[in-house]
Amino acid sequence: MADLSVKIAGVEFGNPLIAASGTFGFGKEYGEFYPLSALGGISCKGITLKKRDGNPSPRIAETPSGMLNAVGLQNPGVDVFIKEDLPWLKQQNTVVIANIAGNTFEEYCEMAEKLSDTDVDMIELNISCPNVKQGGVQFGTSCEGVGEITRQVRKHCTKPLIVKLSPNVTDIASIAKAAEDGGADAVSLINTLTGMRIDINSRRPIIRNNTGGMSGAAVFPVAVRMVWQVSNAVKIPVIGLGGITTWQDAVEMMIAGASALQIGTVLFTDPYAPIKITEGMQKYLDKNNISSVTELTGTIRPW
Amino acid sequence: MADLSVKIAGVEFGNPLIAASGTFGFGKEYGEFYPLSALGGISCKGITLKKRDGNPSPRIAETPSGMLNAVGLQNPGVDVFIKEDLPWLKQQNTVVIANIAGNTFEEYCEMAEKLSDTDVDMIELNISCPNVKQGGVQFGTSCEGVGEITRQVRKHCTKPLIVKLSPNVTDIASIAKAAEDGGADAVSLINTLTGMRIDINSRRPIIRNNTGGMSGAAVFPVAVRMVWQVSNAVKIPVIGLGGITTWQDAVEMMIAGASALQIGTVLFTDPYAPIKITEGMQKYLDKNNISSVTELTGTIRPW
Amino acid sequence: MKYDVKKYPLISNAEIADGIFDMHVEYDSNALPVKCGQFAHVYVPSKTLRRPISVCDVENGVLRLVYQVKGEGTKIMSQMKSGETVDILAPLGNGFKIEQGKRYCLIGGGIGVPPMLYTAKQTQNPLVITGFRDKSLVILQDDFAKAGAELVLVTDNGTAGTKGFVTDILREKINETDEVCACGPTPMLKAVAKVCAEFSKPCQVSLEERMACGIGACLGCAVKVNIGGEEIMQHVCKNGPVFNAEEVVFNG
Amino acid sequence: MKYDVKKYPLISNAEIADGIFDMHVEYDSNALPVKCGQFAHVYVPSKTLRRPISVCDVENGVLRLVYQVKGEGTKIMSQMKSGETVDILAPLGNGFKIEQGKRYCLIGGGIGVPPMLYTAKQTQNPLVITGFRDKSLVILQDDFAKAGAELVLVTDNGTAGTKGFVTDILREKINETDEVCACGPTPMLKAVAKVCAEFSKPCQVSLEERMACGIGACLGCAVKVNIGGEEIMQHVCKNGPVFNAEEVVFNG
Ligand SMILES: Cc1cc2nc3c(=O)[nH]c(=O)nc-3n(C[C@H](O)[C@H](O)[C@H](O)COP(=O)(O)OP(=O)(O)OC[C@H]3O[C@@H](n4cnc5c(N)ncnc54)[C@H](O)[C@@H]3O)c2cc1C
Ligand SMILES: Cc1cc2nc3c(=O)[nH]c(=O)nc-3n(C[C@H](O)[C@H](O)[C@H](O)COP(=O)(O)OP(=O)(O)OC[C@H]3O[C@@H](n4cnc5c(N)ncnc54)[C@H](O)[C@@H]3O)c2cc1C
Ligand SMILES: Cc1cc2nc3c(=O)[nH]c(=O)nc-3n(C[C@H](O)[C@H](O)[C@H](O)COP(=O)(O)O)c2cc1C
Ligand SMILES: Cc1cc2nc3c(=O)[nH]c(=O)nc-3n(C[C@H](O)[C@H](O)[C@H](O)COP(=O)(O)O)c2cc1C
Ligand code: FES
Ligand code: FES
Repeated sequence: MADLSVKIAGVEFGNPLIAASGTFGFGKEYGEFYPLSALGGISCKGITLKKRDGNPSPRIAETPSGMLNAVGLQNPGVDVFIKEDLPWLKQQNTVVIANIAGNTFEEYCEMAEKLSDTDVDMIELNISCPNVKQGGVQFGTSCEGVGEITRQVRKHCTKPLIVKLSPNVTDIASIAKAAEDGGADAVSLINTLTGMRIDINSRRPIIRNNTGGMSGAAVFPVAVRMVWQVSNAVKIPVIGLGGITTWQDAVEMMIAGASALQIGTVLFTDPYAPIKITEGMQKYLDKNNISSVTELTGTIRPW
Repeated sequence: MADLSVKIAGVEFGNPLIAASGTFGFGKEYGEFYPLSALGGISCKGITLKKRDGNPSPRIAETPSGMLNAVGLQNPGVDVFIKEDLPWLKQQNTVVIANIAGNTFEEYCEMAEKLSDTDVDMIELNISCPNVKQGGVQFGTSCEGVGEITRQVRKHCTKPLIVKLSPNVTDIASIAKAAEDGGADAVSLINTLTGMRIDINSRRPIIRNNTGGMSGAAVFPVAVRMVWQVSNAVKIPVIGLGGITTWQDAVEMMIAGASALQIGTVLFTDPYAPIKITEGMQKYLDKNNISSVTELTGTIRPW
Repeated sequence: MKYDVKKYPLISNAEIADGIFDMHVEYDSNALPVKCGQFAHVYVPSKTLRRPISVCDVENGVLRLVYQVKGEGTKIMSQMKSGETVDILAPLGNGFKIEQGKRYCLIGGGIGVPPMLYTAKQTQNPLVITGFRDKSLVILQDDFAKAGAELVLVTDNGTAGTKGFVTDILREKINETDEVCACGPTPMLKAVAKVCAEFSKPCQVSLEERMACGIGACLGCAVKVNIGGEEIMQHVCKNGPVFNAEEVVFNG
Repeated sequence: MKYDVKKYPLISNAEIADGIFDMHVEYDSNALPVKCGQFAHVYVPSKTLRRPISVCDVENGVLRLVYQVKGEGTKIMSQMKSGETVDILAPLGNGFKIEQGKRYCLIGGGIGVPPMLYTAKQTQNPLVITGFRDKSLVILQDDFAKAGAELVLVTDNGTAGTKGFVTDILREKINETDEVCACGPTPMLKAVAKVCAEFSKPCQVSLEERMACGIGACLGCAVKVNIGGEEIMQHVCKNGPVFNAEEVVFNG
C-alpha cells in the first residue's frame, strides 16, 4: 500500500488532506461523522485576538458549481480557543493548525506569541480574508505587505508558519516569493475569489456584506494555475486548495505542485468527501505503483 | 412593450446583448441559426495587424460550469478583416465592434487608424488576452499600462473606443479609472480568468498553451462584483460580461451597473441563448412595468 | 457518531398544490429518530449546497418532506422520480420542545405549515392554525384532521377558510392554549411573537437562514439572539431552527 | 438557416459492449439530411460544452449514435433513458466524399468504427476493416454484415477475429480497392495514411479535436493542414472532421 503521509515544515501529516479553515469549525461537528484522525490535519476557523460576532446574515449564497460566503470571522477569540477548543483538538490525533487574522501587525504578533506557547502544531497566517475590513487583506495583496507581516510575525512565532495567499491579485508568484523571503515555512493557496450575487427582485446583494468569497469546484482551475505558478517561484512547500472535489482533483493539484492539500466547500456537499478522496488517492497510487503520495508533487509536464 | 434599446458612446444598439469577442467569429456561422439583427451587436474575433495562426491544439478544456480556452488570437489580420468580413457584417443590421490586440503601442495605433477609416461602429481594445504573450496583457494589468495605451490609441482612433479589462488584477476599479482617464468611451469587462487543468494520466496540461482563459457561468459572480466596483468608480458606460447564461443573469448584471452586455460561452451550450435571453428580459420588463431596459442599470441597492 | 448521510429510496414525489410537492422516502425511524421541528439537509444533483427542508412527518417507515419549488434546487428535487434515491443528511437541528400536559397552539404560514403536522402528532389535542395566501396553496388539511387537531384555515384573500391572518385567530383562541409554536414567513413570526408577548404565552418559532454545512461548522446561518440581556450569534442549523421567540432579535 | 438545434425523443440507449452505448433517437432525415462522416453535437445536462459524436447510422427515421463512456459527459449520456429527449445540433462537418463507381476500403479502429457503418451503406460492396483492442470492445459486426460489406475483424490481442492491426489487412487488400476512408486513434490514422501513400491510394481520415461551438465560430478545434505547400489552420468541426490524409500535418 502506498504511503499517504507527507511532511510540511517538519510536521508529519498522516495524509495530505487538511480541512480548510472556516469550513470545519474547531472540528467537533464533523467529528460526529468520522474520527478526525481520518484527516491529515485541520486548519481551524480563523481566529482573532478578541471575540468577533461576524457579519449579519445572509452570509451564504450558491453560485454555479460554487458558493459565496461572508461569515466575517465570527470566532470566540484566541484565548477562548486556546482554553476551550485546542485541548480537545489535540486529542484527535491529527495535525492542528491555528488560522489567525488581525487588524494590525501587533495583533497578529500577539496571537502568534500566545499560540507559540501552546501545543498547536502550526500557525496559518490569514492575510487574505476578503470579507472583513480587518481580515488582513490590506496586507495580503501587495508584496510589501505580505513580506512585512510575515517578517514581523516570524519574530514572534516559534511554530512552523504557513502564509495563506489571496487569489485576488495580479501576480501571485511575486506575492508568494515575498512570503518566502519574509520567513514563511510554507504557503497555502488559494483563499476565496471575491464575488457578488444580486437578488433581481429586491435588487439587494444576496450576501449582507455585499460581496463574498467564492469557493468550490468553480475556482479549481484558477487554484491549479496559481499553485503551479507559485511552486515554480518558491522553494518552500505549497499547500494547494480551492475547489478540490474529487480524488482526481486532489491528484491534479499535487501534480501541479502541491505538497499537501486543503478541502473546504466539498464538505458541505458531502461530509464524507475527505474519506472518499483519500481512498481514491490510495487506489490510484496503488494501481500506478507509486509508493508514496509525495512522488506526485510537481510532476506536471508542461508543454 | 418595453424598449430594449441602449446607447453606448452615441452608438444605438437594438438590445443590450452583444456577442463576445472570440466566441462568435465574424458572425457567419451563428448567422445560420438566426438573423444577426437579433443581437444588439457583435464584437468580432480579436484581430491583429498581421495574420496569426494561433496556438496549437488542444485549445479547449471543460471546467466545472465553465471552460478554458487558449485559441491564441488566430485571425486573418486587420486588412483581410476590413476587406472580406466587414462589408458582409455591416449588412447584418447590428452594431459591429472590431476587437483589436497587438504587441506594441504602434501596432494598436496602426490598427485603430485603419479601422477608423472604415464603417466599423466601434473599436474594442483587447489589452487582456491571457493566451498569447503578444495579447496586450502586458499593458492590461497595470494602471500605467492601461492609461498609456488608451491615450495613444485614442489619438489615432476616431471611432468610439471601448477598453476591455482583464479580471486577473488586484484592483479592477483603478484600472478602469485609468482607461477612463486615458480617453476610453466605455469599458467592457471581464475578459477570462487565467486557469489551468492537467490530465492526471499524461500529467500534461490539457491546454497546449499550459494555461487558458476561464469563462462561462463559473466566473459570473466575479464578473458581477467587478462590474459593480467599476461602475462605482467611472462615469463612462460599463459593458458587463463573463458567464451570463440566463435572462436572470442578464438582468442581474445590468442591476450591478452594466449599460450593455456581452455573452460568449453560453452560445456553445445553446446557440439560441441570445434569443432566449432577450425574450426573457423583454417579459421581465413588461411584467414589472419597466418601460426601458436602461432603467435597470446600476439600480443595485447595496447593504 | 451522531450524524449520518444516507441514500433513501424515493417512494413518491407528487405535486399536492400549486408548485408544492410531497416527497416520501423510505426511512428507518428506529435507527435515526426524528423530533418534530427538525430538518433534513437534502443533496440536489449538480448543486454545491444541500437544501434544508423541515420534516413534515415520519410514520411507518416513511419520511415526508413537503416543499415548494422556489429556485433551481427545489425545481430539480421536484423532477426526481420514484426508484431513484435521495441523499439526505438528517435529522438536524433542535426541534420544538414539547412538554406533556400542555395544550399547544401550532401555527403554520404557507410553506411553514408542513413541520406542524409531525408536531401536531407529538402533542395532545392541539389547536392548529394554518394560513395561506390563496386557496391554490392550501395543503395538508386532511392530514391535520386525521391527526385529531382542532384545525383552523385562513387565507389572505378569503378564497379558502376564513379571510384574514393567523394572528386574528390566535388572538381569539390563545387563551385556550398554553404555548405557541410557529413556522412561516418572518413578518408572520414577528406578529405571532407580539401577540404571545401580549398574552404572556411562551412562544417557539422556527427560523430560516441560508445554510452551507447544516451542522454548525461553517457559521453560515447566523441569527442574533438576546440571551439574558446579551446579544450573541447563534446558528439556525445547530442552535435552531427553533428559538424562543422572545430571545430572537428579529431585525438583527 | 443551415443549422438547427432540436430535442429529439430518445428511443433507446443500450450498452452493446464494455462501456459502449448505442443511442437511438427519432430523426427526420428528410428535414435534415446527413452525410456519412458527419457528426452530432450533443448537449449533456449540467455540462457547459456539447459532446461531438459521429453519426453511426440514419435509417427509417432513427439516428444512431454509438459512443464510449470516457469521462463525465458520456457517463451522463449513458444514463439517459427512453422517454427523455436529447438536445442535438446536427448534422455538422463535411463528411466523407464518396464517389460512385469506386470501391472503398473503410477502416475503423475502436470507437472510430461507428461512423463507418453509415459510410458502408453509402458505398457499393465496400471492404470494411474493423480493429479493436479486445473482444470485449467489438461492436457492430452484424450491422456491417447486413449492410453487405466484405468484413474483416482484427484485435490487438487476438481474442476475436485475426490477431494484428488494421494496417496488416490493409496492406494485403488495398489493391482490391480504389480509395480508403479511416476513423480511429491518431497513431492508427498515421499508419493507414502511410500505407496509402506507399500504394498511391487516396485516403480520407476523420480527425478528433476538443470542441466548443462545433460550427467554426470559436476556432477551438484547430488542426494544421498543408495545402499546396502552405501550412494553414483549419477546423475539425467545419473544414473536417474528414481531411485528405496527405494534407494533415500529424505532428502539428
Ligand atoms: C430549517 C429550514 C427548514 C425549511 N423547511 C422547508 C420546508 O419544509 N419546505 C420548503 O419548501 N422550504 C423549506 N425551507 C426553505 C428551503 O430551504 C428553500 O426554499 C430552498 O432551499 C430553496 O432552494 P432553491 O434551490 O429552490 O432556491 P434558490 O434560491 O435557487 O437557492 C439558492 C440558495 O439559497 C438557499 N435558500 C434560498 N431560499 C432559502 C430559504 N428560504 N431558507 C434557507 N435557504 C434558502 C438555498 O438553500 C440555496 O443554497 C426551509 C429552510 C430552512 C432553513
Ligand atoms: C468529430 C468527432 C466525432 C466523434 N465521434 C465519436 C463517436 O462516434 N463515438 C465516441 O465514443 N466518441 C466520439 N468522439 C469522441 C467524443 O467526443 C469524446 O470521447 C467525448 O467528448 C468525451 O466526453 P466526456 O465528457 O466523456 O470526457 P471528458 O474528458 O470529461 O470531456 C471533457 C471535454 O473534453 C472533450 N473531449 C474529451 N475527449 C475528446 C475527444 N477524444 N475528442 C473530442 N473532444 C474530447 C469533451 O468533449 C469535453 O469538452 C468524437 C469526437 C469528435 C471530435
Ligand atoms: C464558509 C467559509 C468560511 C471560511 N472562513 C475562512 C477563515 O476563517 N479563514 C481562512 O483562511 N479561510 C476561510 N475560508 C476559505 C477556505 O479556507 C478556502 O480557502 C476556500 O474556501 C477555498 O477552498 P474550497 O474551494 O475547498 O472551499 C472560508 C471558506 C468558507 C466557504
Ligand atoms: C473561445 C474563446 C475565444 C475568445 N477570444 C477572445 C478574443 O479574441 N478577444 C477578446 O477580447 N476576448 C476573447 N474571449 C473572451 C470573451 O470575449 C469573454 O470576455 C469571456 O469569454 C467571458 O465571457 P463569457 O463567460 O460569456 O464567455 C474569448 C473567449 C472564448 C471562450
Ligand atoms: S449551516 Fe453551517 S453553521 Fe449553520
Ligand atoms: S469547435 Fe468552434 S471552431 Fe470548431
